[in-house]
Amino acid sequence: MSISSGDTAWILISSALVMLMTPGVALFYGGMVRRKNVLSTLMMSFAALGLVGLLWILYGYSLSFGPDIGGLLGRLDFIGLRGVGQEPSPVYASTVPHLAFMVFQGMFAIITVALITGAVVERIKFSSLLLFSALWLTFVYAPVAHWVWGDGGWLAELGALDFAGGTVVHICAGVSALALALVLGPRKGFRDGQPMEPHNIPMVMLGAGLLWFGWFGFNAGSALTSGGLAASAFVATNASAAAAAFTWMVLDWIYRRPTMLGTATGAVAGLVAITPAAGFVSPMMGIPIGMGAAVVCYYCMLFRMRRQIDESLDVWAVHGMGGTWGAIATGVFASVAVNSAGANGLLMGNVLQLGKQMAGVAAVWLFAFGATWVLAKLVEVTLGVRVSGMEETVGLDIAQHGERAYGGALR
Amino acid sequence: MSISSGDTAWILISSALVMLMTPGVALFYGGMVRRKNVLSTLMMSFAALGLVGLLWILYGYSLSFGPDIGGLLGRLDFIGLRGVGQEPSPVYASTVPHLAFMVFQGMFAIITVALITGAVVERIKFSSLLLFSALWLTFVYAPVAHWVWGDGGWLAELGALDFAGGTVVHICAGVSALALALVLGPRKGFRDGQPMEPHNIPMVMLGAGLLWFGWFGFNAGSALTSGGLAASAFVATNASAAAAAFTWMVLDWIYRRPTMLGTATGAVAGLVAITPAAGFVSPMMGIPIGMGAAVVCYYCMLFRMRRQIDESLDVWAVHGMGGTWGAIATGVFASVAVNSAGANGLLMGNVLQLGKQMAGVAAVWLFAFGATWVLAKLVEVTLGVRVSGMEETVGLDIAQHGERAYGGALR
Amino acid sequence: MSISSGDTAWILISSALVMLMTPGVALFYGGMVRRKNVLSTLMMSFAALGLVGLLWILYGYSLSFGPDIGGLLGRLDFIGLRGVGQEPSPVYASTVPHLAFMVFQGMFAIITVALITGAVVERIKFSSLLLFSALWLTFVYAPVAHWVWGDGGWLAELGALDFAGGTVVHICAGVSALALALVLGPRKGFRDGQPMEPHNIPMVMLGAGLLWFGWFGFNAGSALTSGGLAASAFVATNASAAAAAFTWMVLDWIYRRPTMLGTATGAVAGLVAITPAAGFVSPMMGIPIGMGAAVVCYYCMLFRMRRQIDESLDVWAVHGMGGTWGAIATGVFASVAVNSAGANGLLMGNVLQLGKQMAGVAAVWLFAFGATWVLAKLVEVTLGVRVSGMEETVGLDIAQHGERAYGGALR
Amino acid sequence: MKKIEAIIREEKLEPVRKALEDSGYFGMTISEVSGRGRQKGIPLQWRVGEYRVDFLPKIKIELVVLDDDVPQTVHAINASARTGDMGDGKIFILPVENAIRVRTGEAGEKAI
Amino acid sequence: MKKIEAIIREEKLEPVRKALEDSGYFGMTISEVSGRGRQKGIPLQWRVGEYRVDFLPKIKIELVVLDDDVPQTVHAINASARTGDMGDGKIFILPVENAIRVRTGEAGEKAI
Amino acid sequence: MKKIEAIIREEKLEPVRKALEDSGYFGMTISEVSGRGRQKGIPLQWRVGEYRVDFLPKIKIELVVLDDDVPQTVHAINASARTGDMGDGKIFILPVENAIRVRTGEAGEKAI
Ligand SMILES: Nc1ncnc2c1ncn2[C@@H]1O[C@H](COP(=O)(O)OP(=O)(O)O)[C@@H](O)[C@H]1O
Ligand SMILES: Nc1ncnc2c1ncn2[C@@H]1O[C@H](COP(=O)(O)OP(=O)(O)O)[C@@H](O)[C@H]1O
Ligand SMILES: Nc1ncnc2c1ncn2[C@@H]1O[C@H](COP(=O)(O)OP(=O)(O)O)[C@@H](O)[C@H]1O
Repeated sequence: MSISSGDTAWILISSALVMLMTPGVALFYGGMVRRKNVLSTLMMSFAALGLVGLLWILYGYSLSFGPDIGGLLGRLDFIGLRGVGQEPSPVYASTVPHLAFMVFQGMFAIITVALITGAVVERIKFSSLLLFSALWLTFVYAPVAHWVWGDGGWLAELGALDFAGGTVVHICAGVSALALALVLGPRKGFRDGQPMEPHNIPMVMLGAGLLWFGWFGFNAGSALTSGGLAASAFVATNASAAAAAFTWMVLDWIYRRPTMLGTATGAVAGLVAITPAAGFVSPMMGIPIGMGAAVVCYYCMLFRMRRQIDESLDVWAVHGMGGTWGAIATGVFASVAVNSAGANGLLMGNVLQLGKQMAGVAAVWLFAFGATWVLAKLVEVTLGVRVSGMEETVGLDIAQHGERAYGGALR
Repeated sequence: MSISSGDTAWILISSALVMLMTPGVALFYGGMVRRKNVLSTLMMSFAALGLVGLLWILYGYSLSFGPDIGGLLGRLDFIGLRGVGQEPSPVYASTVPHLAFMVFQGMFAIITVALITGAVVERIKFSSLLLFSALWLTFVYAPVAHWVWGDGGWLAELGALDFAGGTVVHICAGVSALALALVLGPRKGFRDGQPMEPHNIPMVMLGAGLLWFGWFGFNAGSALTSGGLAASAFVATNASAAAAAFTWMVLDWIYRRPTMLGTATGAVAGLVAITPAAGFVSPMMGIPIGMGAAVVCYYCMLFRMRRQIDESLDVWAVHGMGGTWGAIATGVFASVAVNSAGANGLLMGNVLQLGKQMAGVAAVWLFAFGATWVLAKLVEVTLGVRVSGMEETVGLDIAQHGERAYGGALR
Repeated sequence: MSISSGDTAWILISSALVMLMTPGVALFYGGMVRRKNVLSTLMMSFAALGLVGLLWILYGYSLSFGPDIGGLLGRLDFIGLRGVGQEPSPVYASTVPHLAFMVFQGMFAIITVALITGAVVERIKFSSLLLFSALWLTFVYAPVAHWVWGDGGWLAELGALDFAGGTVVHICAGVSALALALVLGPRKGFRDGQPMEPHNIPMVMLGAGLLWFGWFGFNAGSALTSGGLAASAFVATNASAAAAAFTWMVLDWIYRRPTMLGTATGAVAGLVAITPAAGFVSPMMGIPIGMGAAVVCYYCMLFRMRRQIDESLDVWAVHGMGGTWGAIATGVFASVAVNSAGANGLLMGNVLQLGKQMAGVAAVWLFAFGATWVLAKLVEVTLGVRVSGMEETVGLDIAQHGERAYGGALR
Repeated sequence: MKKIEAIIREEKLEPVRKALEDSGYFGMTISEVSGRGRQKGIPLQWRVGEYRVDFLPKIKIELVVLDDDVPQTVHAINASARTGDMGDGKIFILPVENAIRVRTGEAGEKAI
Repeated sequence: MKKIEAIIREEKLEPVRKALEDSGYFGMTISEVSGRGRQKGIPLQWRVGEYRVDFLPKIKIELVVLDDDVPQTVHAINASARTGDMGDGKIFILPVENAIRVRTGEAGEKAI
Repeated sequence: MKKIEAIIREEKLEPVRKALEDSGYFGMTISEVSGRGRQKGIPLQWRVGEYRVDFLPKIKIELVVLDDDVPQTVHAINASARTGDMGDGKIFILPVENAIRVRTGEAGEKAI
């Protein structure tokens, strides 16, 4: 097939939108930490734009999307973008340049790494985080992406559906975040209930706004063409985000007050949950999926806090559990009437699909948790993972980066 | 007709751009209030993304764009997006999926509700605002959108032109903001001249920047195709924004100094005024329209302040009067040479069009003011509209949302 | 040829992306100045959106892209957009409306003017800056744009390659910034080593994020069609930004610590350097170009500081020298296999191209420096260029704009 | 000369300022402080959780007056800052040995 | 009555607060200040350069106590704020002539 | 020991700091305050309107010195902070009963 200028425009702008999500995550997280750690938090996401941006074109794309090796990994044929050119790929996205498909996928890899960092803010050593990120991209993200989206990947073959990354991006990031946080241990003072007040909630809202905006590229862009399916995924995405934001706000209200932080978090939870489903379910199904996401993530967050686990910014609760709910909900609500390349779900009488979805979820949970744990331990015994107690007290901005966020005449 | 991938890409990205305008409005307004009310202000816009996002797909779209009932309202055929699918609508935007047209329109509804909130910051009860928003969307926005844009709407039939929402969005929002502010009454201390200094003007600039950016989707997206007309509307939009920003800056300078806040406000005024005209006038006409907008809005704002009306962030002066000027200017500058689906205006010798524009303006003014007044009174007698004096003093962030924007070790 | 809806969608959204870069620059610069000058800094960029936005459609476009006069300038045929309509231009971008091409180019002119302001923050008189900007657009930008991109421009005829503005935008802005800063002189206290701590580094990161995002429109949009070439330029752009951000971070680390400010600066340097090359080199060449950019700009910045030149925010080091490196690198890495409208570079055995690139660089350096110096002196003897010492001490926000950025109950 | 240091509620700055002005005291210095006392902190929310902020925002007013003016100023502040609820704040009176007006170099009572 | 003004490290606020609370002193006022002393400033980075920030962030604790309580409070602060490195801060003791509780108007010792 | 409290213009911090350093006084604590006095506030703009900000940003310098050093420090501040226009600020001198250096626990004159 030949290149469509409309489809290409859509994939390129979608790639740019997904790129913007990484600064969006930086701000979303950066506003939630204490003033002394904001640059460190921003830096962790921003550095992913550099590091993962490079590794992806060097070998990451090939590991994920290269010719299949036993359903598990891609061959290194595309190393250094060899053979990835201005013509469409023979197997992926047949109406856009192979390079466009490659870079769209690259933006997903970058943000997935950035997402994890929410678990480890305010105490991780920056050098260790970089090392971990490189290892994780190679040994966790790339294989999982291949399983689910690679031509011949075993989960794809099995028929597990993941439209835009519910398993690859969100479960992967959320579960790995949990494992990494467990290895790293809690922040000083966390267990004593020392308040760790977010230092800038408008920054969080700005981050959430950019995420919502960028997510249209993430989900509707995953149609890989510009037409009915992209429009359907777009509407489903917005519906789920709206439903989840609203539901979280109501939950907040039932317990206390409707907060900005909660509403923004709810929006993100809704966007996460619709991700695997966006192009497989009818747009109105965004509403139950979003509402469910808010409820699931809300109580998972509560559970996490009760267990005194310092998975600091709730990557597991929002992305891990939101992604899990979304992947399962895909098995419930999917319909071939929406996307003939998809499948019917439980509501259309196909109980099998739900099983496939669960298999996919289980596989990714186990693999991501286990592999991340091993990698984290590896980094721990080599570089060490935490800054010193004194550095933690002083704040990572000064201790690790030699900067402070808000300079001035006096402070 | 069949779906064009180029047109669809353009409408989808335009929808995303218009979505981003709502966080943009949040920041634009949020920077202008006092520190103790910033989250509350952000929340009012952000909540519209949730609430209106849901109501629109549930029934709002159908009320506005459903099959015509006597020119006044749409029938509920499209309730819950029934019949709104991946194929083009038979009557609207024939080259893009019906879902894309629907969601593009939905983003307009969301931001219109968000715009109004500028009138009521720092004192409205959050629950009442939500109730009001839902009522207003149903009883004011949906009918007016039908009149002007709905197939068979009476203003459309009359031939009143509104390319991208000068009447539907801006006059509606601005006039309703005035009515609501009058019911609500001024902030404590407003009449005593207590200074209510904007707490973060860089945030205002960021908001204005995002609005300008998003407005290209708003106006050029309203061409509903990607081609000459969209390009023409794009250029007219930028010309008007530039002219108005510059003119406002000069006015500021004549009286005192050229301010950032004024220049940003001017840009928004220019964007508002070109909205109804963008695709009906030749691009260079953006200059007089923008210059006129700055002058009109500047003096209306002065008038509003002299009258001691606490329509706090000047939604009426900027959106209401800017929209009014733009709608009238459309009747002056329109030309069928630009858009054959439009009409000629006064300058092309068609005085009648000016009359139609004025009829449209008058109808929307009267209806929006009256209906909003009734709805606001309704909310007042049921939930009440204002927070208590103590809550107002403490600030709405803590009082209504249990949060503070800028937490820290000490404050 | 006729209009392509896909190409048009791509150019329109690219124009919007480039527009967003100007608020992006505002924030990038605004975060780096002291609190008392942030509005003034933002205002300098924002005002360019107004001023240059107007001048461009009035006569700037015509000077740059009007019918050629001796290779040096465009004729005034397009004054007031006469003859610039919804149909494609006969000579530029044959598949998109002439208006779209015009506005895309206009966004470049705006940001180029905004870029220069980084050199003169915290001390320039606002009125003088506006006068200078208008003169500079007319007498420096417009001619250089014609030389390089105008139909018949002498550098275009010579065969010097500049895909998206390495010479026109970045060398021009950077070299002019240096000349202007030399005329203006250093900030009070600069030579005594008074610390001028950036007041808000998260704002810098946000600006850099928006720049990176917008740069996809800048570079990939410069393909002027949506297809393989755009995708290739997109990937090269991201590769260079990633490589430069990462390299700068490492340089920072070697000397001290890896900083957020440095990494953001590195990203911008990489984006600058790939600009002239993006559509002429194979995407992987983004890596050496980006790495080179970080090294070149880093040491140029060091040199600038050692020489005690207060070119305050390093427009010369990053844009001037980054652009120079990129223009030369284009002559090294270019390949007709990527773009048949381009040329082969040194690595493909064509040493001549390197010579052409150097000729282009030298011409623009000399002209921009000389002409800017003259214009700056002209402004100095008429309006004066600096604020008074007292105004500088108080800060330009209050002194020139009558505002303060962060108001509040107390401060 | 005495220095009056009053710690008051943020929202009472305006009335106190006015009361002092009405009594003829114009010059003063204020700053943002955080205080803790009988008034318990406020609970704030953190997504699904809650945390208590111990230190609440207060305004500190510093005002140097002649010895004879102390009762009057204290009264003015006291009356205008009171709500009757916990957290109304404190007024402290400290001795001052000398004052200098920078502009003129005048010292002592003339400097106030 | 005396006023204790302690300038401490930011990160010592928590231990000092606790030490004072354990000794029975709950009410206090704190503020963000910047200080300079034997401790040299910190070097911060500016792109390729470096600059030194002379004034470092400190917390100022203000606490009015009865004369008899002075030794105990000073001891509590001193012990909990110390690291032994330069920059630990200072404690100053100033005389206070009177104190008033705004809420009740009570003056003198009862007001503390 | 005395405590010198100087309220000065923001832009005078640098010269005052230098003047004190030249006279041998290095240690000090500063903070951002807002002041009101003879100097009228500044008018700021609000879109089409104007409002007056009553309280202007000032810097407060706190410096504890030995009794004998008071004249010299006051002189240094006074000379370097003066512009001659309204709003130059004030210097107040308060008695201090004791000072403690947290790092060592030293008290009295040695602690300064
Ligand atoms: N002993 C003290 N020393 C210094 N400041 C104090 C002291 N006690 C209270 N304060 C200040 O006074 C404020 C009000 O005190 P609080 O006990 O809450 O009020 P009330 O006395 O009206 O009940 C506190 O927030 C704190 O700033
Ligand atoms: N003479 C002084 N007057 C007022 N504050 C002082 C004085 N000397 C030091 N300080 C304050 O105490 C802090 C710690 O002083 P420093 O000399 O660094 O500590 P140390 O005495 O432990 O070496 C300073 O940052 C400053 O805020
Ligand atoms: N009585 C006072 N008590 C405390 N601070 C004062 C007093 N009078 C003036 N100040 C402080 O001194 C600053 C300068 O006072 P002002 O009267 O404007 O200066 P000048 O005496 O040079 O005319 C004020 O902004 C305020 O911070």
